[in-house]
Amino acid sequence: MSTATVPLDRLVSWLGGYRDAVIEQRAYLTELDSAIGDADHGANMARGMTAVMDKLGAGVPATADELFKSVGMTLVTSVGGASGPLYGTFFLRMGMSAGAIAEFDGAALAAALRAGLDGIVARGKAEAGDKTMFDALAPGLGAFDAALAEGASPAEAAAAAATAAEAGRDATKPWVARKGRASYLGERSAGHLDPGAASSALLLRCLADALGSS
Amino acid sequence: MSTATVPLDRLVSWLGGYRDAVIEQRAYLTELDSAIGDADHGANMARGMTAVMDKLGAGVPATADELFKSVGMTLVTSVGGASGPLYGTFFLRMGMSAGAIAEFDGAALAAALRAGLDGIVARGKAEAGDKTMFDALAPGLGAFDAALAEGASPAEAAAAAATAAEAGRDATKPWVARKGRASYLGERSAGHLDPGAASSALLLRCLADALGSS
Amino acid sequence: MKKLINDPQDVLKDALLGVEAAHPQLRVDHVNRIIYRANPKADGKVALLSGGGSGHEPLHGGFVGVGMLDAACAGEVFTSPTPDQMQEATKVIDRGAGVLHIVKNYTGDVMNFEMAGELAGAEGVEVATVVTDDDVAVQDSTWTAGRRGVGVTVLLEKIVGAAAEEGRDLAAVTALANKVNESGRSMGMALTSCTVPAAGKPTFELPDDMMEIGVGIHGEPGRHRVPLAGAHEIAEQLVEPILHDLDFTGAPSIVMLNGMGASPLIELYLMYGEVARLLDKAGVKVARSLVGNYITSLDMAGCSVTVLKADDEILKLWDAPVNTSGLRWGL
Amino acid sequence: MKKLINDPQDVLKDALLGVEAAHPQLRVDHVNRIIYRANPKADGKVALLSGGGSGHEPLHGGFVGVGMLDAACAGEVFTSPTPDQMQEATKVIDRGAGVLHIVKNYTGDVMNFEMAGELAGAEGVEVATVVTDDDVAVQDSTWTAGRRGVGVTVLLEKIVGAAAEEGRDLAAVTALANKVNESGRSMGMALTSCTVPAAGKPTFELPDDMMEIGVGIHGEPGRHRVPLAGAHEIAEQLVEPILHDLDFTGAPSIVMLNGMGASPLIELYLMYGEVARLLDKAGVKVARSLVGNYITSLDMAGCSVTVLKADDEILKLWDAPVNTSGLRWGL
Ligand SMILES: Nc1ncnc2c1ncn2[C@@H]1O[C@H](COP(=O)(O)OP(=O)(O)O)[C@@H](O)[C@H]1O
Ligand SMILES: Nc1ncnc2c1ncn2[C@@H]1O[C@H](COP(=O)(O)OP(=O)(O)O)[C@@H](O)[C@H]1O
Ligand SMILES: [Mg+2]
Ligand SMILES: [Mg+2]
Ligand SMILES: [Mg+2]
Ligand SMILES: [Mg+2]
Repeated sequence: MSTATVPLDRLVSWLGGYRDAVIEQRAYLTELDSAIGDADHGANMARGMTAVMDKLGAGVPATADELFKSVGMTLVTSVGGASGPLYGTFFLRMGMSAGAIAEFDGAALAAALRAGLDGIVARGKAEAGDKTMFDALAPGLGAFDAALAEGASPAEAAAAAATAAEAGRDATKPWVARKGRASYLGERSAGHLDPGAASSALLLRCLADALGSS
Repeated sequence: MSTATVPLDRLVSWLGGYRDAVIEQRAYLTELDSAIGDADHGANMARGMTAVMDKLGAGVPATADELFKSVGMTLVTSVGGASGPLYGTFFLRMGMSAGAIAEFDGAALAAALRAGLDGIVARGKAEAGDKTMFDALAPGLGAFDAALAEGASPAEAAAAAATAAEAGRDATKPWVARKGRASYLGERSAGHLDPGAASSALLLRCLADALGSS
Repeated sequence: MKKLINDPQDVLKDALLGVEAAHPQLRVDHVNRIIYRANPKADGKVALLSGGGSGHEPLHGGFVGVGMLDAACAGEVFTSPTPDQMQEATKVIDRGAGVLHIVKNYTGDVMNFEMAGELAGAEGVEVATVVTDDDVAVQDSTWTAGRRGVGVTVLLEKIVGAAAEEGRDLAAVTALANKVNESGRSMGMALTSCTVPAAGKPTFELPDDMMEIGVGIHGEPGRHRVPLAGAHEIAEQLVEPILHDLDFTGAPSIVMLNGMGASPLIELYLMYGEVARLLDKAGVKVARSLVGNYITSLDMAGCSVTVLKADDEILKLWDAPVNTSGLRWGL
Repeated sequence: MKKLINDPQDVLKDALLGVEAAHPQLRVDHVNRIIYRANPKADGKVALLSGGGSGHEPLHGGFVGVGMLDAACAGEVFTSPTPDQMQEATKVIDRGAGVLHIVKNYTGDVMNFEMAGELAGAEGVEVATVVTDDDVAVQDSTWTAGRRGVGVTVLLEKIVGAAAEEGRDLAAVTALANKVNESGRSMGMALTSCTVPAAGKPTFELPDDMMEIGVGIHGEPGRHRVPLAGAHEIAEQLVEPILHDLDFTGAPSIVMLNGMGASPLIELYLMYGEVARLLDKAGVKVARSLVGNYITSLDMAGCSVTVLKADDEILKLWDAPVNTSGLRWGL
C-alpha cells in the first residue's frame, strides 16, 4: 500500500537501493558504454553511489535540502566524467527545489525531480532525441506528473515514471547520438541503448521500488 | 651414378640447392628457433643464402678458394646473429683449405669440410653435446671420412654424411643447450631440436643431393 | 586481462605512488590526485592547469614541470577528474596572475572544468579556459559534441607553457592557446582495442584482419572499420583528412606521430617515415617533429598524426627549454 | 599479425627512413644501416659504438648523440648486425683516440663484434670492447653462454658516454664500462609474447592466466612460467633475485623500470612504485631513476628492473648533459 506523503528516510532507501542496483548492474552499464562510449559508466555510477551511501552512513541530514545537497556534492566530487556533473546537478537542484522539508507530498516530489532534470539540461544542453539520459528522465517525469494529475499517490506515480523511463531508454536504441561521446560515432551509435538512459531509468525504477514497498 | 671427382660447378649446384632448401624450410627453421631461441633462424639462413646466390649470379669464381671466400664473406656480411659468423667461417675456411683448385677429389673435399668445422669450433667454442650445429656437422663429417676410408665416392660419402648429420640433429632433441641463446632456457631447452643442427643437417643433405644427381 | 596492476580499482592510486617515487621534481597530492611541480613558478606568472581521465600517460602528469604545466589533475581511467580537484589545484598554482585551464573537448571534461572555474572564480582566482578540439575524425561537428581534443593538446601545453614562463599575461596566454588549437589537426587509428582495467575486457572486438580508422583516445570505436592495411596506406588514411581540413602549406609545421600505448617505437618511426613522405609530397614543410607515446589510450595498438601550422613565434616557444618527465630539452 | 608495417622484410629499412626524417641531428647510412651523430665529436676523444638486433628501440639508435653513443649499427630484428657494418662505423667515428664497442652478451653479437674488432684493428683503429651481462635470470652461467646483456646496457651507454665526452682515454673509458657492467643487475618478465615480423606469429603461446618470469629481450621464453600475479608479487619476483645476486646497500643506486614495448606508461609507473617500495624496505637507496621503454622486445607486454650500484663519480656522469632521442637532459 502506498501513502500520500513520502518521508525522507524513504528517499534514503531509494538512494540505497540505487547504490545496490548500479553495483549489481555495473557490468551491464559498462557493456552499454563499451559499445558507444568509453566503458566506464558502470564504474562511474558504482563509485559515485557507493560514496553517497558511505557519506550518509556517517549521518543522514534531517531535511531534504541538506540531504540532496550532500548527495549531489558527493556525486560531483567522486564521479567525474559526464555523469558526475549531470547526476550531481540533478540532486543539487532537487535539494534546492525541496527546501528544508522532512517529508514530500506528491507535488513537492514532482517539482524537485523536475528541477533536477532542468539542472541536467542547464549543464548538458541535451534536447529530446539526442540519445542521453534526458530521453529516459523526461518521459519518466512526464508520466509522474500525469499520474499525479490523475490522483495517483507518489508511489503509483513513481511506478508510472519508471515504466515510461524504461520505454524512453529503449527508444534510444535506434537513434544516432548527438550529445556526449557517443555522438563521435555518428551512424555507428545507432543500434545501442544509451548507457545514461539506462542508469536513469534504473534511478526511477528504484524510486518506484522504494516508495512502493512499505 | 657418382664420380670420383667433384667439379666446382657441382658445388655451386650444392649452394643453389641449399638456398632453395632453406627458403622452402624457412618457416620450419623459424619454428624450431621460436621454441628455444628468437624466431629468426629461418629468416637468417634464407637471407644469407639468397645473398650468396645473388652474388654468384653476377659471376662464379673459377677456383675453390675464391668461390668459398665469396660465399663465406657474403654470409658474414648479410646474415648477422650467431649463424652468420659461424656459417661464414665454415665456408671461408673451406676455401682456405681447398686452395686454387677447380675440382675436388674425395680427400680434398673431406679436408675442406673438416677445416670448415674447425673454423666453427674456433669461433663458437662448441663442444659435442652443447646442442648446436656442431652436433650435426661433427657426426656428418665423421661419416664422410669413414665412408671415404672404405672406398666410397664423394657422392656416397656425402650421402652417408647427410644421414649421420640427420641422426646427430635428432639426437639434440632431449639435450639441455649449453651454447647459444637456447642455453638461457636451461632445462626448458630440452625436448626441442636445435635449429642450427637442423640447418646444417640440411646443408649436408643438399651436398649429397648435388653430388648424387648427375 | 593481462596488466601490470594490483586491484583494478586501485590503478590510479598505485600509479601515482610510482610517479611520486620516480620524480623528486614533482609533488603528488594523493588525496586530490594532483601532480604539481615541486618548485612553483615565480609570482606574477600565469599558471597552467590541465587534467583529464587517466590512461593517456604521459599526458597530462608527464607534462608538469618548468616550461609546461604547473599542475595536472588525474581522473579515474578515461573519466574526467572532478571540479573539487581542479579547484584545489587552481588555488594552489595561482601566482596572482591567473590560471589557464587546458581542457580537451569531451562533455565530461568541459562540464567539470566549467564547474571548477565557477568555484575558483568565486574564490577570487582569475581563470581562463582553452578547449582543444583538433580531431578531424569527428565529422558534422554541429551534430555532435564537437570535435574531440587529442594530439594538439600536447603541443599546446608545450608552446603555451613556454609563453607563460616568459611572463605573458592571462589574456595573451589564452589567445595564444586558442591560436595553437585552431592551427592543429589530428587523426588516429587503432589496430586493437584497449582494455579498461575496471571493465576487465577489451572495449571492442576487432578481428585480426580489420582496423579502426578515426579513433579517439578512449578506446572508443572509430568512424570506420576497414580491412587491415600496410603502413603506407594507413598513413594516407590519416594524413589525407588532416590536409583536407586545413591548408598547411606556406608555413612551417610541427608534426607529431603519436603511439596509442602498445605500438613499439620501431613501428612508430616506420609510420613517421611514411607520414613525412606524404607531407613532403603535399608541400607541407616539417620544421619540428615528435615521435613516440605522448597521448595514449591505455594498451591500444595504433597511432595518431597531429600537424600544427606554426610560425616563427610558435617555433621559438617550441624550442624554449622544458623539463618534464615526458618532454625535456635545454634543461 | 597486426603491426604498423609494410612488407615484414622491410621493417628495418622503412623504420630507418623514419628515424632519419625525425631527427636532423642524426645521419643515417641506409646501405650499412648505421645511425651516426650528424656532428661528430671533437678529435682526440674516445668514440662509442654499439649495436645489435633491431626491435629493442630506443636501444641503440635512440642513444646516439652528445653524451652517449657516436654511432649504432642496426641488425635485422633480433639479429646481430654484421662485422662489415661495425667496421665501417668504427672507422667513421674514430677521432684518433680509439673506439669502445659496447656489446650485449649474445653469441651472435659477441662473434660479429669480435670479427669487426679484428678487421678494424687491422686497419689501425684501436678498439676496446665491453660485453654487458647483467641478466640474473640466467643461472648456472658456467653451463650457458653466460648471462645476457640487458638493461644495464642503457645505463652504461649514458654513463660511459659522459666519460668519453669528458676526454678520458680508451683504457679509462673501458675500465669504467666494465665497472658499470659489474655493478648492475637486471631481471625481466613478460605478460605476452612478441611477434617477430618475419615470423608472422607470436614466438611463444602464453595462456591468459600465465606469465613468464626471467625473459630476456628477444621474445624468448623465460626461466619459469608461473600463474599470472598482481604487480606487487611481480615486483617481488623481479627484485628478489637482483638483491640476492649483489649487495646494493651502502651505495646510491640508479634504478630503471623498463617497459618491454607494449605495456603502457601507467602500468610502468605502477610497477615502479612497487619496486621502489621493495628497494626501500631492503635498505637500497635510490639516487636516480628511469621509468619508461628503453630496451624493448618489439610488442611484448611486460617489464624489467635494472639496479645499478653507483658512486659519486657515476652519479656525476649520469647527471651530465645528454642529447639523444631516447634520453635527454641539460641540452
Ligand atoms: N550533454 C549531455 N546531456 C545529458 N546527458 C549526457 C550528455 N552527455 C553525456 N550524457 C550522458 O552521459 C552518459 C555517459 O556517462 P559516463 O560514461 O559516466 O561519462 P563519460 O561519457 O564522460 O565517459 C551518456 O550515456 C549520456 O546519457
Ligand atoms: N657457440 C656456438 N657454436 C656453434 N653453434 C652455435 C653457437 N651458438 C649458437 N649456435 C648455433 O646457432 C643457431 C642459432 O642461429 P640463429 O638463430 O641464426 O642466430 P641467433 O641465435 O643469434 O638468433 C643455434 O641453433 C646453434 O646451432
Ligand atoms: Mg563513459
Ligand atoms: Mg635465432
Ligand atoms: Mg569516461
Ligand atoms: Mg637472433
